[in-house]
Amino acid sequence: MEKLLMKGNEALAEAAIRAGCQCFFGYPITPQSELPAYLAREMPKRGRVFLQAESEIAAINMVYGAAGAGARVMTSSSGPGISLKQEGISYLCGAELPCLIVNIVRGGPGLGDIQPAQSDYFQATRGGGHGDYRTIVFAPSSVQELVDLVYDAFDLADIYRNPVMILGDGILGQMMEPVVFREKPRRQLPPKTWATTGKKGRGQNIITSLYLDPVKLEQHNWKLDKKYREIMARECRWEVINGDDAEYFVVAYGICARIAFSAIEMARSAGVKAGLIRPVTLWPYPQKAFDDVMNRAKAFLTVELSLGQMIDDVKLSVNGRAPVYFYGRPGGMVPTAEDIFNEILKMKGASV
Amino acid sequence: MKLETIMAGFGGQGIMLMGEILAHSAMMENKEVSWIPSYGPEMRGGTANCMVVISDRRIASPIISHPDVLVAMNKPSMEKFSPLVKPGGLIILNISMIDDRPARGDVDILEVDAGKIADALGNSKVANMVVLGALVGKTGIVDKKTVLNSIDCFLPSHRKSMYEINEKAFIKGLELMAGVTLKGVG
Amino acid sequence: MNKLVIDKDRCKGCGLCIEVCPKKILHFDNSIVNLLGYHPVAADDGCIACGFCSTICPDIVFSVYKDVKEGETVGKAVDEGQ
Amino acid sequence: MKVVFERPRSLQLTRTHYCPGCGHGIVHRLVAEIIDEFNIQEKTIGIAPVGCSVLAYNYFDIDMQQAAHGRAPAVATGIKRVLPDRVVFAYQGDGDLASIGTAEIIHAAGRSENITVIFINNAIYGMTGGQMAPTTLVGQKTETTPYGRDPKMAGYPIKICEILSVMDGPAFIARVAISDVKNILKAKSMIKKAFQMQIENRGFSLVEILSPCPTNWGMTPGDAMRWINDEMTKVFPPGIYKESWEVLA
Repeated sequence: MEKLLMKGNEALAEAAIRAGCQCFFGYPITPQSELPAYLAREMPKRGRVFLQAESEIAAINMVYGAAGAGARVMTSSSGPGISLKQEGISYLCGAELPCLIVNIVRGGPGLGDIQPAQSDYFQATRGGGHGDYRTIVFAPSSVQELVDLVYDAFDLADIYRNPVMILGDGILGQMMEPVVFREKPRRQLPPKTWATTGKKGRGQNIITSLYLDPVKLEQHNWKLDKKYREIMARECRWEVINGDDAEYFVVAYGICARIAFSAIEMARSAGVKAGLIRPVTLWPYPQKAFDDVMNRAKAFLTVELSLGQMIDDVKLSVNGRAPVYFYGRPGGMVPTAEDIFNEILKMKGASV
Repeated sequence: MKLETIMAGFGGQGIMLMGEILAHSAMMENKEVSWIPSYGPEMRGGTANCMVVISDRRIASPIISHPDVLVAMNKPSMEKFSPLVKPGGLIILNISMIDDRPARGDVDILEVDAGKIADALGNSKVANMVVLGALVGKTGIVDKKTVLNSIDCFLPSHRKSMYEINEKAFIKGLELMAGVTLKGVG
Repeated sequence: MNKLVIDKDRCKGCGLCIEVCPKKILHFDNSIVNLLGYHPVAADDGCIACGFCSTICPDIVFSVYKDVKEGETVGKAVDEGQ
Repeated sequence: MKVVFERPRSLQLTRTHYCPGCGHGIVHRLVAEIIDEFNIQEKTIGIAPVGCSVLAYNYFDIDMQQAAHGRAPAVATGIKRVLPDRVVFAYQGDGDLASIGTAEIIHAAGRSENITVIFINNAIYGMTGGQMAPTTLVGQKTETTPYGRDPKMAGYPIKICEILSVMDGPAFIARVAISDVKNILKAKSMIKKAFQMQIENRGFSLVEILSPCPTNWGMTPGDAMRWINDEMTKVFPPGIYKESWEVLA
């Protein structure tokens, strides 16, 4: 199979096309610009739709329209743009429409900077807009994983009729790594009998998130809740490194997990039994990864490019069974492997 | 085996391309590779750098704190990155643009008059290929043929006429390694 | 004879039809209260099937049928609309 | 017996929630009649806005999507781009289209998105209880302009047809009133032309409809109709503002 050297943003775009994405609607923002640029070149050539919208708000609502019409559709943006899209994401979740939303996170709050950050964890995993809703969130840490998850993201979106977000960062988007586009066997996906395509040969289809009767709205919310619980039971993904014997675990995702992996190697060389838990889905959060190692885990160190967002989920997962420490760098600053290694030593020192 | 390289210089010196060709060559020889650029406000006009990691194992961090090899194409790059090079590492200097030398006695320093060599070949822009040749010649990290193939891959179709001069520049760099004296502890 | 069918339970008593009826045959039937709580519109004889009432009615209260001979055009309002 | 009027097929039998004398019922009917006349019920997709007509999908018997406030033209764009052979129309009020959704309408028009927009201008926010709209007349009293709209404080009405008609994109821009039988029939012919434009692939079409809101204007339905003719049409003159029959490339 052909191996290509590609930037994360471009590899993601190519994967989306190969996964059958029919249309893209987006608005320019750094650092994800290569993604729409690639799609602008390639989509029309391959008979797909590319449209640069007038705003992130318009873009996500175009996604809503296209998803409601039954198309496989995506958008991409970065922190500030995702904030603007949150209203639309709430509507997509309320109306149960499938789509892929890519968030190549930058430093915040406000306009922040364009450096790699992970400070959108809350707005990705806690809904982010109004109402009780969740989006499935994938956090790849290599270009190959980015590509592989695009196929799954579209499929899970269709299976659960729910938006799926891929949460990346500037490094992942700009980084070049070898990538192979594996043709995966297509999953059996439910037919989109609910799509508004014109009512020929059937009754009227309506796409809406409005339930003025509180009894009906509650029923609708319970239905969504049941779906979210199914997703939590079935779709958690994670990777554990040195899970067999490690006592001190770093918990990190995305690019941070790569740096933490280097720190783990340093710790091992220094005789510390260190391991890594790398959540691949941030929602649903892989609590089982913690349960699996709890009998020998002495402490956990959460490492983030933010000031303590994922740590909430780590603490909920550990649930008081071991101490949880934190190390983070905000605003687009990236820690070195040495920084994390030092934190591992501190964790070991504090929890003997 | 793991080789971590930082390449740095002015925007326009072909720093990114040099890194991409190195990473691509290594990939073609079935090694694990990663390449990341510096980017952001300083992307145009200022210094540009990229980091290339080549390994026979899964690559952990693509971000390099202490490179095995530094390629410095101008003085600010040398000043910024030479203190970070691992003891026993290698610094390749484009002395056409650098009148100073790093204050390191614990690394190999390879001086390449890349700008001058490129000019002699007829295009100052291929200085990057001269340096790449020197790097490959010194480290042997990838095969010469693979690199020539990768150079061909990375030349855009409207620049294919440039292949020959890029090849020549790369070979010149390689040949420099025959009989060169390294300064430093080596 | 022309036929004017009134669906009394759709009427909200806005009275727009009463204002536009050229024959002034429409009025509220104050003797009944419909499903929506209004005195609905009612018609006397003499409808010319012009379609004015059904054109202005926001609630599709009326259905209008004209007794036509071969080749005769329908109501003025309907013709203008086409 | 010849049918002069019966309920159009593309409307449900359902009674609407609109107030007595509200213009929405008339416009729904006109749009449904046109869908029937073009025989496109099975290939038309409508977009309901936020506002009084949010439940329009319960009244039209066609596929519909409900859009976030102001975003109907973006939603319509998404649908039309993936289903270009369907007929797509957005139904929007003045708060939706001319206030929160100004960017979306202008850009849909600028792209000459091949959709039809039915724009209900009743110079007030109906659903939220009678606040000032972007189209409220100078001097008009509303819940949030209790002393009448004062341009010094609240600016001037926004004239959508005039704005859109200077752009290169749109194919058809017209303003009508539904203030009497004659005007309703004229409105129908304009809406029909707008749909025809779309069916013939000529690009963006919009019909602004001056429509009564007796409840929030504090008038009888009859007086509300007269107020459209006497006051609204002075500020918002009816007419065809742009008509271009060039086919989209």
